[in-house]
Amino acid sequence: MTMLTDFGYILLFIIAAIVFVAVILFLAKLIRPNRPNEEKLTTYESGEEPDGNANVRFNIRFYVVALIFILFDVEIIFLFPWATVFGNKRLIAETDGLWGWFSLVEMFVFVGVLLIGLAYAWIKGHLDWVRPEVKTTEYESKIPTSLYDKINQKYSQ
Amino acid sequence: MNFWYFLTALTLLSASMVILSKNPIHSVLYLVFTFFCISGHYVLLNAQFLMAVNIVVYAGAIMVLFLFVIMMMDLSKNSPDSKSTLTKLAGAILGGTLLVILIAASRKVDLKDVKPIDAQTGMVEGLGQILYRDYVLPFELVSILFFVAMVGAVMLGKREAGERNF
Amino acid sequence: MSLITLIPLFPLIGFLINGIGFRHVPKSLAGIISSAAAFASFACALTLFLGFNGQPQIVHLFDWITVGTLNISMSFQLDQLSLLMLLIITGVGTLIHIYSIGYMSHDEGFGKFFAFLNLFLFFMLLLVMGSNYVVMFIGWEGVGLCSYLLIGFWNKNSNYGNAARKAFIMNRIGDLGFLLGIFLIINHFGSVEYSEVFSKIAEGGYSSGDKTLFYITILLFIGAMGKSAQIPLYTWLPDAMAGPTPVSALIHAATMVTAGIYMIIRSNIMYSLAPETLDIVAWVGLATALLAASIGLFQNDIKKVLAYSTVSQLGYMFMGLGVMAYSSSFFHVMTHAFFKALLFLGAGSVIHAMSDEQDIRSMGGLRKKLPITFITFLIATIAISGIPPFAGFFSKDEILAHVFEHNKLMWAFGVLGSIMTSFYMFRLLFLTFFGEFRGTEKQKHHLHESPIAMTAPLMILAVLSAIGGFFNFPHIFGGHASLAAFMEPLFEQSAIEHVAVDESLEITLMIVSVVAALLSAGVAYFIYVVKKTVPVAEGEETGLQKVIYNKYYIDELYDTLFVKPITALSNFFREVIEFLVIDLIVEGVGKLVKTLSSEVRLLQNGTTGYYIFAMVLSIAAILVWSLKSFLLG
Amino acid sequence: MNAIIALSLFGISNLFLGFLNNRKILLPATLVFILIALGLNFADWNHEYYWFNNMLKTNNLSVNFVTIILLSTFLVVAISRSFGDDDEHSHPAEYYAILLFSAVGAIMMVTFENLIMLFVGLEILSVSMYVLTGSDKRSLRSNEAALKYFLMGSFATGILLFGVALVYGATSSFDIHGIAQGVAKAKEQMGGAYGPLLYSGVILIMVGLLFKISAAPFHFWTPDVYDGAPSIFTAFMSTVVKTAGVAATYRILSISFPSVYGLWGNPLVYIVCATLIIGNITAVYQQSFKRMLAYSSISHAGYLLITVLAKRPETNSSLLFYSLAYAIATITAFAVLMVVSEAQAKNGKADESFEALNGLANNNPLLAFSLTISMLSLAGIPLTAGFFGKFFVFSDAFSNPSSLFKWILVIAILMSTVGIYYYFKPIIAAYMKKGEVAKIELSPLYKFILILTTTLTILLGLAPDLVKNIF
Repeated sequence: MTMLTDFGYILLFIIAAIVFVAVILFLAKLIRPNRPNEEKLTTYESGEEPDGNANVRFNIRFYVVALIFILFDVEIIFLFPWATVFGNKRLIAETDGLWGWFSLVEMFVFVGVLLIGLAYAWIKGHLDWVRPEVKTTEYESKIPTSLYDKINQKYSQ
Repeated sequence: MNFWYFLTALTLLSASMVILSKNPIHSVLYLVFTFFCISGHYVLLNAQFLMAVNIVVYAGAIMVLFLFVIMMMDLSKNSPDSKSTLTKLAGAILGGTLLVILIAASRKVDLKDVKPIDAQTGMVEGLGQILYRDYVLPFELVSILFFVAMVGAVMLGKREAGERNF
Repeated sequence: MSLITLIPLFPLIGFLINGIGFRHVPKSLAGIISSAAAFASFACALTLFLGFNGQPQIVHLFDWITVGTLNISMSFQLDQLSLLMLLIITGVGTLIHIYSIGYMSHDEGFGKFFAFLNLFLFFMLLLVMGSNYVVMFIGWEGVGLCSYLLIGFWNKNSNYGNAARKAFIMNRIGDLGFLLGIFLIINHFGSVEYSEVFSKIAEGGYSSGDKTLFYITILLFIGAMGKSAQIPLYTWLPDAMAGPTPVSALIHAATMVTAGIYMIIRSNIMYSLAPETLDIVAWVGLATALLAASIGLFQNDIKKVLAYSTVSQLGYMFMGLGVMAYSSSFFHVMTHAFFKALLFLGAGSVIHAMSDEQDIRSMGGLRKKLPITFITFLIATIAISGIPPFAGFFSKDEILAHVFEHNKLMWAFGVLGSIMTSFYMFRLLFLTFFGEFRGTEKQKHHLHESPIAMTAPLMILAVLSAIGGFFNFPHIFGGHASLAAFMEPLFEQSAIEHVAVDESLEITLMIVSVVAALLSAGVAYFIYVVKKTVPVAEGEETGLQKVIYNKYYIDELYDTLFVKPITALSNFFREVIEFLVIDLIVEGVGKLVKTLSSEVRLLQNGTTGYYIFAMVLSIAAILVWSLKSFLLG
Repeated sequence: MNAIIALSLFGISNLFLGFLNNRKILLPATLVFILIALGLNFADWNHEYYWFNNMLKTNNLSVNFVTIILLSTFLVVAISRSFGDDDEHSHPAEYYAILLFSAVGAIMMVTFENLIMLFVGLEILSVSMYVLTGSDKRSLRSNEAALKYFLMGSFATGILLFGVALVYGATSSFDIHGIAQGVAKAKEQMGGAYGPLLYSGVILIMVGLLFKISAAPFHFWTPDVYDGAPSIFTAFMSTVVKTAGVAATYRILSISFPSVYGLWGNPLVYIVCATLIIGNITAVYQQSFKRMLAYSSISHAGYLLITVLAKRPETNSSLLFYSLAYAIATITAFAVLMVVSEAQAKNGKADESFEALNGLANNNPLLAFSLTISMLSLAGIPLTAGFFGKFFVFSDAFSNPSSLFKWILVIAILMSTVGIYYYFKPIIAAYMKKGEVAKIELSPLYKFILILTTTLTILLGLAPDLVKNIF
């Protein structure tokens, strides 16, 4: 290995980044005082008391959206090499300009099919986020609601 | 060459950790790491585009899916390991045997007349030319494959009346 | 369209009308349509027979299958053998159709029954008319299917369904051999047409004992074993008696079961060149004849007796084939078709009169109530027992004479078998028609002679059983052996050594067997008419004492010396040989498959991990095996 | 080739037809689409075209296979009855669209010239099948089947892909003729430099494809998946997927790897025997008609592979004839199974056991008769199409000079005898067992299909040369 390739530099960057982070964290550990208590060790949830396990079951709709995302992710990856050859002068010259049209149509068909798929999912309503229905409580409070409005008015000023 | 050994060792190590770690989320993280290592191999093979794809699609998007799947399972109920030690052992021995067979067979491969690759092999442009000129048809039909996958996924993933809603 | 093609067409049309229009065709019409179809075929066959000039005729319908150089055509061959078979099938078939109109009149599946009968006729005609082995095989399978459908016709009883399935599967085991035989023929001769195959053999200079011919013939014989109920594939036939009686008469006595004999006669050129096979055929035939006859000795179900008798008679025919007495065997096929059909139809008439009772212990004294049935049954019994001048005498003695010139020991056994035949047939006759009526009062009240539709066929068959022997009246009595002469061209290419039998010897042999048959008929008369013995129900020892209460000491002596050992032997054959040996081999295979199945099934345990484990294991094994040169080197 | 494009477009349009909220038009529309594709397919008849830089090749063989695939798809769609009328839980537009897409995949698998096409086709077909297997979301069995199928299927695909990669590495070609040259060259040099890679690649490709046609010992998924999937899709899987899989296996083995016959032929002999034995023997014990059909489909894969293995000039036509006969009979059987099991449903669950068929003939003569003919055909009884299918296959095996084939043949014939036993169970149940099946009302189309398939089965059994000459 006589000289570094382009990727060698990237590797060096990666290594440097890792080393830097490690060093900083290590330094922080040396300097900071270490007095843990229970409050400090709980998960931070915007000031709420953490309740139950964080590993709750996700809704499958997350998965569906992620899946659609992947499909378009892959589609975009196909676009990238296409972009490099779409305007290839040599190929265009060789084919009397047909190459450009050919590759353009080609990609339009590809993207088109996937767009139709997206349209399908959209019309079908798979992209809408169905909110859980808000349950209105049946409880009839003896305090008239106007009182609350008054309080709200009072403090909103 | 030395770097290759290092990378390979790292890949194998993280890959085994995927299987060995008890926590599925750790497994996924090890898998991400494995993908990075494999991307490193792509770089060594002069396939930069594949490296990028591997990181974007596999280490990025597909791992997200993996995580979602894991999160969809109820992890709070820690189900005891259903496989007995014997089963695990048998599986390991069998997998090892297959590995040994393939390695033993590949030993005989004669690599002396392998053509050295030139700097342009594996570049995006070459890939583009092959993909969009020679392999048009499979390329277009892959869109049908994606389409089926999408339709299937949304159809199966759609919540139906009577199903539980979280 | 020639007459030849019309013959199978009529039953097919009959089947289509009755089958498609089932429940829409009125009952009265359904029977007439089928019978008319059968009769029309008979008329065609008869016309062809009368105008036959001795030259085989091949009618090519269309090219059926072309595989490479092999061309299998759908074509019919009309020669001496197929003509005779046609006459028997359509003739006896017509009679049985007519009989069924009366017999089945109360059945709700009337139309279906006739549709099946016509379908059977169609396939049977295909079997005998085809000009190549594949068409024969189609008919062969088709009759098996119809037999299956008809055995299980009364489907309310699940035992009947099992009997049907047993019959079908045993036949399929035979068919396996047949099919392999056909493949071997294709492989070896490149054709399945009889004419081409046989001329190739005749020209090919095959020597006697050729290996290929041995394999072909033995495989074809396995097919014949299944269809014609020979050891070890015979047990389905007695069970097949579950079907309606006309079916037993048509399929399991007169026609289908003789298909194996037809096939061997058809292939006589090959068999004549394979002496080892012929020996096997002869000995299997003899063993079957003896085993079935001995089991028949003490059966109490009227149809079971006839079934075992059929198996036994088929054994005789095979024995005849085994000694290359082809035309004699065929003669026996013909006479057997007459008298066995008659016996079954007679039995059907009795069962009809007895309100579906089949146990001869509850019968007796029926001769006054059913005079026509009795007389015709008597004629048939005499015929089957081989007492002159009725049909069975001539055909059986011809076979026995040929057997004698081949092997004396075999002949002795053959005569033993014919003694037993005579005994059980007369026993059946006496128990059914003589003595006092032993059934219930209700049955007694119901006793009546059968309608004309049923008795007319009986009478016609009785005449045929009586005079059938004269179709081939032997030379020694001044006859012309016209059947044998007619069939002569069939065996031209076949290398049969004719050993002229000394006339006086032949007459001696005849006298021996006739005397033996008469003697055993006499013994039967003595036991069942004079002594009025009635077989006891199984396990009723006290019943036995009651029955023999007033008998002399000599009776008991006779009982211990003679009846008991034979009963024991008969039971031994039935229970030990049939149920242990035969069932162990034949049905054991079936059980083995079932057991295996229940074990193999457990491989499918539903665990994905296990499935993948098995897959990887197989991949590893295949890789090791395929790459062994690289792995070891 | 044009059929591929047309079907893709039709599949997409089907999805959007679904937005009309009119279930009635979907079924006829899909049928028309398939017929159009069938017409386009015939345009390639008697020509030999290469499409898109040797990606696909159409010739008479491929047109015939495509015809069988489209015919089977047509029949399956025709007996689908618009998937009931439960708008909430069934999605006919999606099902029909996916069926059309999977037909695209199947067509790719029988016309491919390039391994990439094989792979994409296989994936389209497999993904569609995973989805359809799990389409009955409320049934736990269906979900389990889909997951199992998916796990094992992706495993098999991985193996196939590994094999393709190894073969590419050794021959530097994805083109099946290019590979053939590379393989032949390697064979001359006793394996050459890349022998081990090449040979493992050949084996792995074969294994990957054998999985799809459920040959033992790669058949384990079949009973569970066929049993769990909704019957209509099981019918599709056991006909279209099997035909496409066998055609693809045959194509690659006979075009790319003929010079290393010994390499794949030797293991295939044992695979064929194992498939025949396991398929037939296990079927004997089954109590469920549907599961029995699953095992029966395993055993038929064995028969089909015999002729692939025999490698005769007649193999093309035998394979086509057998596939056609098998597909028609299987679809008939499923058509009967579906309506009867629904009519006999207990507690809302369809009864797929043999008992459900008891006494079928009393009130439903057409169903019972069609069932009988299809069972006879599957069992290989003469005068049905199945007999000649077996006959051609067996005679191919017989005409192969290797004595090994005599043994395969003996096993095959023995096993077809075992087959009689279980194929007769439904017939016995329908005609001879006591039981009551209420008269089942069938739509005219359903009746027409039953009559059509039954007639075809008999017609092909009477005059096999009708189609045999075309093939």
